[in-house]
Amino acid sequence: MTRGEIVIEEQLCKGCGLCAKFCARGCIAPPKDKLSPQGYLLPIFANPEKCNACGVCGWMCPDFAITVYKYIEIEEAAAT
Amino acid sequence: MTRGEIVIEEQLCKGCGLCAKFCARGCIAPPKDKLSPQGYLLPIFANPEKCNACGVCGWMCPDFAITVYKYIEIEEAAAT
Amino acid sequence: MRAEDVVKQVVCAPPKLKLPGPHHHCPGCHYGIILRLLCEVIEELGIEGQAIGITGGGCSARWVAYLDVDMAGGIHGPGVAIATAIKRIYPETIVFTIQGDGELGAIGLGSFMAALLRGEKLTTIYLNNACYGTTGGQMAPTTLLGMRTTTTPQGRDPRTTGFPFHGAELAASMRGTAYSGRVSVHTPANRQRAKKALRAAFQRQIEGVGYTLVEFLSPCPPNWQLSPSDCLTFIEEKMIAEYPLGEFKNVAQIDY
Amino acid sequence: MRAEDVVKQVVCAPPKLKLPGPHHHCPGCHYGIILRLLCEVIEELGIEGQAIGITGGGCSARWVAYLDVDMAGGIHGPGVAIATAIKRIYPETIVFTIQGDGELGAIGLGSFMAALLRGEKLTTIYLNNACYGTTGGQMAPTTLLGMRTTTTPQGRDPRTTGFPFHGAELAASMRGTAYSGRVSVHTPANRQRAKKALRAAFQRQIEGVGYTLVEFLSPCPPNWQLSPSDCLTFIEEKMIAEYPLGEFKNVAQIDY
Amino acid sequence: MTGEKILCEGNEAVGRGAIYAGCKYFFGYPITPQNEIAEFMARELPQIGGVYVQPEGEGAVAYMLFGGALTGQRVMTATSSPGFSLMQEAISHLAAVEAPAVIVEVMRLGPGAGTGGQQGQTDYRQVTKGGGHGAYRCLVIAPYSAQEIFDFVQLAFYLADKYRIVVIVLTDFILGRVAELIELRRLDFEPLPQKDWALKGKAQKEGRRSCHLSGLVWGGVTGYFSRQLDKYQEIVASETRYQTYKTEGAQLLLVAYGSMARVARDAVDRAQAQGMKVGLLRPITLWPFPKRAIREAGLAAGKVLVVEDSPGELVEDVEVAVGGQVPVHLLNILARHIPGPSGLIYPERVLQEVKALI
Amino acid sequence: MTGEKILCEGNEAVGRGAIYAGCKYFFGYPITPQNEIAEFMARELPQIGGVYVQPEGEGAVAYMLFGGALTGQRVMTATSSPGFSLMQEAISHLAAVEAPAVIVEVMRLGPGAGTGGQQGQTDYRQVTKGGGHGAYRCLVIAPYSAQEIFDFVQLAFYLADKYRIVVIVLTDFILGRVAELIELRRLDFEPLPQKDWALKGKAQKEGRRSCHLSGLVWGGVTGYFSRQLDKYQEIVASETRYQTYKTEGAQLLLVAYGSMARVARDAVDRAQAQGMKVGLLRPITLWPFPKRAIREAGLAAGKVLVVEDSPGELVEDVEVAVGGQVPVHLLNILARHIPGPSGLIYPERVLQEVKALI
Amino acid sequence: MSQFQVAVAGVGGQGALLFGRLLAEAGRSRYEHVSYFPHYATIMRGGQSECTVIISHQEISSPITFELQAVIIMHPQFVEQYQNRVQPGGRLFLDSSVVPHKITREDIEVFYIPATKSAIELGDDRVANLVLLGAYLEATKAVPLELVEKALEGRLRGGRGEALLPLNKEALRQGARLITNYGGWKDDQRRNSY
Amino acid sequence: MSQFQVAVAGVGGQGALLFGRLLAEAGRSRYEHVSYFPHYATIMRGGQSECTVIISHQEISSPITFELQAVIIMHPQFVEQYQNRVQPGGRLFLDSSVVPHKITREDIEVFYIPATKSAIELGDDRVANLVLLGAYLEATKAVPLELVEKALEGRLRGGRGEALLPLNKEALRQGARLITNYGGWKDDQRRNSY
Ligand SMILES: Cc1ncc(C[n+]2csc(CCOP(=O)(O)OP(=O)(O)O)c2C)c(N)n1
Ligand SMILES: Cc1ncc(C[n+]2csc(CCOP(=O)(O)OP(=O)(O)O)c2C)c(N)n1
Ligand code: SF4
Ligand code: SF4
Ligand code: SF4
Ligand code: SF4
Ligand code: SF4
Ligand code: SF4
Ligand SMILES: [Mg+2]
Ligand SMILES: [Mg+2]
Repeated sequence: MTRGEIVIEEQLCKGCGLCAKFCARGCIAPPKDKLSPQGYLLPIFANPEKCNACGVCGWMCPDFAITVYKYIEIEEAAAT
Repeated sequence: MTRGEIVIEEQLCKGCGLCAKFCARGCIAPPKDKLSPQGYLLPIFANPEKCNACGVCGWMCPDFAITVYKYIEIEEAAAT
Repeated sequence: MRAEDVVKQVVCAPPKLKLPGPHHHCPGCHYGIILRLLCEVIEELGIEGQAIGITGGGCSARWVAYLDVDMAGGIHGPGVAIATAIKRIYPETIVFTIQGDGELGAIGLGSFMAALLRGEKLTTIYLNNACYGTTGGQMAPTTLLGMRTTTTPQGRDPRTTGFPFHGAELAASMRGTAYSGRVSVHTPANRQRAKKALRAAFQRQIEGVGYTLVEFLSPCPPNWQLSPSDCLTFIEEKMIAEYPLGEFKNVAQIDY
Repeated sequence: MRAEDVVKQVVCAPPKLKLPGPHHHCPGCHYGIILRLLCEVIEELGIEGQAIGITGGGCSARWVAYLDVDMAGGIHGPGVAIATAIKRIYPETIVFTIQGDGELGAIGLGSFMAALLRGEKLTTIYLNNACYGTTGGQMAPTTLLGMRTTTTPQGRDPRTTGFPFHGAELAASMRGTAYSGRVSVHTPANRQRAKKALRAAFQRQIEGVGYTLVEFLSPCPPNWQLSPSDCLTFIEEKMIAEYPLGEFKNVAQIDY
Repeated sequence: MTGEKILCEGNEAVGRGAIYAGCKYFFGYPITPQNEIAEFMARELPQIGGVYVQPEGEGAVAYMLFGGALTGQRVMTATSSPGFSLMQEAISHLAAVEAPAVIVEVMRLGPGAGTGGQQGQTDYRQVTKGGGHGAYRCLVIAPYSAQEIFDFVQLAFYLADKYRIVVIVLTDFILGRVAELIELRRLDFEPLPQKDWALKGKAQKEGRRSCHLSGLVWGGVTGYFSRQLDKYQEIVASETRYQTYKTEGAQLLLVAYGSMARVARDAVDRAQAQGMKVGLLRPITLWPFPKRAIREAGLAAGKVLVVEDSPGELVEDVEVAVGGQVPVHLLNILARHIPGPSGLIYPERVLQEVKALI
Repeated sequence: MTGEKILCEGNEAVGRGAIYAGCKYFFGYPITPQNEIAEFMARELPQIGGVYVQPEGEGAVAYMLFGGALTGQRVMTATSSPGFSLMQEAISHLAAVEAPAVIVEVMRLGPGAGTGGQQGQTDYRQVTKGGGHGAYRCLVIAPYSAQEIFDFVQLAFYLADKYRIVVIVLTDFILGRVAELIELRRLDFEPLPQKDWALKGKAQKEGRRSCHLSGLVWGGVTGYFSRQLDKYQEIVASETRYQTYKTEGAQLLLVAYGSMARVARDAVDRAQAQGMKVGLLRPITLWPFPKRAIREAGLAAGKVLVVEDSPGELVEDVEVAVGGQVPVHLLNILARHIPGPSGLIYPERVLQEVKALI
Repeated sequence: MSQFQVAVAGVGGQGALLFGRLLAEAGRSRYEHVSYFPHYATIMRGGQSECTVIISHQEISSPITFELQAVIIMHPQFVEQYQNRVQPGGRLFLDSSVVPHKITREDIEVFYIPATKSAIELGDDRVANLVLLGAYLEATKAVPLELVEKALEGRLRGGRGEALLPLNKEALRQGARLITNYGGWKDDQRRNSY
Repeated sequence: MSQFQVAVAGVGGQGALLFGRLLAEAGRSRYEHVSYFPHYATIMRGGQSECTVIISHQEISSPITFELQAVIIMHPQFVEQYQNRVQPGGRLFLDSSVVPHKITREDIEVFYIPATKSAIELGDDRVANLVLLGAYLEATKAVPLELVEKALEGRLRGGRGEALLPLNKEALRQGARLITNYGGWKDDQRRNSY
């Protein structure tokens, strides 16, 4: 079940691949052939369904390119 | 018995008194009222008879002002 | 779970103190991760209004444009001297320097040692990438023995260039130092430890104890001529072997 | 014993390598005693033809005119850098620096540390008189805590000026160092130990082992405002308490 | 406002002037012949809540000045020739971020260690033309008495803040040591704008951030340089200072600054007493240089004699000023009467030259 | 002697020239845009029994140069603007003991960190006039092609030894980076006297001792300075170098040095192609400055245009040279075409100015 | 022609400088005078990186010049400033995989080369510069492509890059082919690119 | 007189500078203008130490001048150079305990003052400078001796030197007495001296 989502800001990403390397759940495919507007190869959020929104990829991205969202059911959200 | 002798080069002595301080046999009187050509007060080789030519005053003189001589009887000298 | 029942909560986003826009670091350089830690720690400690940062001449020079606090820099070497003046004039501010290993271990070594001797109440973020990154990867005092650089084309030989410089241990050995530790951000777990260390260092400055320093190991992919991923292995296997991680000093009071 | 039966044998006279004429040191300054040791050791080791000495800017600057070997100097701070170049160009020479504590512990601190890191094969004669002698006794990095100087009129306070600099211990802590010790010449016995230390240091340079340093405690009567004799007590009681005498390192080989 | 008169040596007058100008932060390192300045500050500043820091050398001193200047507080250092050379990189950085600061340079003689702290005026070119890299300018003021030192240090702080520039107060061994009676008085200047660029933490500035990069990366190259050129032009127009002494009808114009202007003035007195028509023009600012005034006075006199305790540096600027229109003679360091620690140029020697020329 | 031709960038030509001159000892520290020099030396010197040492900063580099120079061996360093500023004290000490050494300054732009290693000619005043304390002089040579860099580095070593002086070879970002074909050739110079003053241990000198105190304490103040003045006079008389290009009949004289002389030369070509009578005088030595040649050529042309990549420093010397006799115009750094890392002055812009003036 | 001038502009890592250096090295066997001016700041990683190459039978007065016969643009940030540097009648080459722009100047010849795309297809995006160089050579005939291959060999032989030689040569040839079969600017090409 | 100028020359430690400073301080209550120029090098311990004092009713153009009304020589090394600095008709004072010379100039007045000897007799050789100052004041009447005593008090009061005040004052008065009873150069005086 999809628990979260990441958004990669393509303008910022430099294709280092660290996000892919550090996602323990294998959600992110390393940069391969998609080019960013800056000319870098982009990683791809390939397996969103595995993401548990742990935040690691975002914290480890050296370029502040990733925002991680956690999906919270409305009742849950209201409770917190 | 006089065993040695020191000569203080008055041009070099600055009257610090270290020679007097470090002569364990009290041969040297600290600088008091004799002026050197440079205007320093000079120590005095006051008790030559006590000197055993140990060399300490010379080694400790910061101004290279002291030469220490040891008296050696001629036979002795010939032997060495 | 239907889409409309779900709220998206932001778990991780650019920190508040990071000014918008890209930075100029190379792909896979950890300086960006360290910059992030710095933003987070300043924010969490609530010292944004008191913080003043001084950068050096290395690749972190331009952090003046990335971090939303008072900043100055771009000078190779004398960061701690500049910082000292500021802290002495405004003792209530929190003053930190960001300095490379070429800087802290070479041209700024005298200033660094002198500040350590004086026990200045500063925080130094010391970036050890085993080379002069900015200028193209020349040998730094931290270059590992045997490592090839543009000025040690045969590999660094201790007989002619001496031994690696251990900044954190040196700082820890000084009486006026309140905190000194070496960290790395090359894995998520290390990143968390690094953040703790950075926070502890700033905390000691806030308490007014003494000099504080955190040494960060960091890769330099273009100059190491390794991919970002191979850099992680290099840090793990080679850098840490020479530069062990850990907290070398953390005291609540200097014995005057 | 009649006069004519007696020969006068010279037990102690100015050493051969001391150039004739007076020197400019103050009455009771031990620099003259140390200069004498240096002459004696160079002579005894038979290295007069290979020796090259570099003086700093302090009161020992003019030893260039007192010591009968190749010499240069008069520059405040970079003695080890100058010496390094000479030794690297002529590895077969024996190169030594003579540097004050204001010099080695302050303006020359960076060069000193860097030479230690590189393990340059030099001998440093480091003169610690706890002040800037030449310029009138200002606080040096070595000034004792509480000591009054012209720039610490209330006595040195570690909270604003930090802690005394321990050169010999620092040198001993570095991998490239072959010899490091601290001595004093304030008594005849200490003088003999000092000479031994100095000889050992030069010996290690001759063997090509690594950096060698001998720190000499020395008084500065006019700036300490004590008589030559009171200076001896001050060294014995105060200086040695902060700066213990001893041999801190002496190795036949550096582990490369 | 008239104040107490005290017998005060030039170096002490530096410290007193600085404190009168509101400077509470001084960074110093021992070097003869300015030690008395640092020692005075080390003694006085802690008593008024100020700070004296003595770092590991003059390079570090200058960087402390850099950091201090950026806090917006009035900061100063003093040094002498070799120490001043070590500050050149930092001064260039100060120029790059346009930080205001005052440096007192008490010249000593010659290159290298020179005479180890004796009289000389051999830093003229370094101070007025060059020093560090980057084609920047420092404003240079050359007082010639203890009173002027006291006053001009205050002026220096004002000008530094007004133009966001480094101001150098240039004295020498003689001026630093000579004790004279000075009146302790606070000079009044025009009000200055707030230093809204100062580093003090955002909390002190309603959350506004200050940022200074010593570089032209973002500000733009031409923007930076045209701003500097404008500033320099304004300084040349508004801040060029000099003094004339008995130049009315002079047939020989002496040009000298600082201590040598005192010596030259004495020679003028003696010459006039002997009926010779001789005057003195004394540049007070060395940059901006009173080029036009010298040209006019030089042409009027028809003959110029430069007196400087140097092989000849000021003389180059004087030659440029008169543009080859009248002969420029030089009485330089070779005119020293040598016995004494390193010799001095005395009024008698200047008078002798005057007689030879008139 | 003609040698192999290689494609060689200016920075590499420095290293090659030095090795051809017999320099085996180099002290270096990284700084853009001269890194290639240090890297070349670090690679090459160990192979010829030489030594590359990289100490803790440029100050230390310069002191190593000082120590190295005193050994009597040929020694060199290279740096760029901020690093050069850090060397000023040491250069002054070199001057004090009259030690010969070669320093290559690859200028970068502006004060402080400037543009972090980009094009600029903003160290003219520092290099030619000031720098360190003590009124000393350095000989300054400004090549304008890779071949000249290679040749002039050899010349620099010769002149340094001949006059016991520091020789600065001044290039910049453009000249350091531009690769051109150079002929590898060893230049022949007059034989030089033995360096009997060198430090190498008494055993190497039949027991003779050498002694160098950076100070005027014993040598005597006037003795030192009159010796320097004589030396400088001889250098001015014998070593002033410049080149003229198409100045015959020119109605406008361009004056520029180094990289800007290349740009100006291109503009001259274009202008001549369009029938305009424009020539170029290029100072090769910046000190001694070809004052008379510029005066003569300038007066002949009636109009001068200085092209320099600086707010305006060379222009001051040119103004002095022509002494107000003809108008001196300036095309300065504000004429840069700005897009690009920090902008450049292109031949087209110079041509435009030429057209406006002619 | 007696002289070729070309400027190449990219960001750090794209290989603009290698393009120029190879051209200069190849040029020296056919021309008496060569100048190569790489303009980049080591201090600015990922920053602008450009070079100017002149190969000529006459002496080269200035190694820099504003207007050139040919300009190569490898990154969108340079389009604005570099398109003006082409002489009327000159040529402009763009890496259309990363540069989306359509040039409106009518007085020059523009080549939209999908260099990065070709490079990725060849197996490594980093040879886009060689694709462009191949194209430039084919279009201008400044020097024979073989001379550039020789220069490449000189650089790579014996080093760790030796294995890359075939790929590099293929990139050059692919560039030349793109000119041979050149069909002008295609809208879809651009949209593919990122 | 409207102006007094005096130079004092000794070696470090002899107190030449204190002589000058005290005179300048005392002078300021009687004269509108005072200048005191100590010339010594901290770098040269035991080196030359001289000062020039001018006290004047007119503005002082130069604080240094070659010829002076009075010169005090405290050490033999200065005899050569300093005797020439006395104006014709001026006065030269020597510490004859350490300076053995007999001055041959006829156009000046010379005082041979056994200052160091007197000082040793008073109990401390270091007050020789004050003996000379007392002599100078008595001979020239530049300022009353009492003003110098006041200046001395100002310096020593409260410090560790306070106990030395009586000795210092006695030295001044002894100097003055030596002038009052001055009998000219005596050969035996010199031979006693060292
Ligand atoms: C005085 C001076 N010397 C040299 C330089 C050139 N320079 C700029 S940054 C730098 C060092 C970079 O190394 P480091 O401090 O390790 O930082 P990094 O780039 O590796 O982060 C150097 C040598 C300079 N700017 N100023
Ligand atoms: C660059 C520079 N700064 C300052 C000085 C002034 N100076 C000369 S020697 C010296 C220091 C003396 O102290 P130290 O090294 O301890 O030697 P000491 O005189 O005590 O033997 C100083 C500060 C100088 N000559 N050069
Ligand atoms: S870690 Fe960041 S910069 Fe690196 S590939 Fe992932 S998103 Fe891009
Ligand atoms: S948030 Fe965690 S699980 Fe999701 S992609 Fe990032 S690292 Fe993987
Ligand atoms: S030689 Fe020895 S015993 Fe004789 S005086 Fe000297 S210290 Fe005393
Ligand atoms: S130790 Fe030497 S200088 Fe000191 S008093 Fe004795 S002889 Fe004189
Ligand atoms: S050069 Fe090295 S340190 Fe600098 S940004 Fe690139 S990877 Fe980071
Ligand atoms: S000042 Fe001090 S160190 Fe210098 S000579 Fe005098 S006593 Fe010795
Ligand atoms: Mg680094
Ligand atoms: Mg000392």
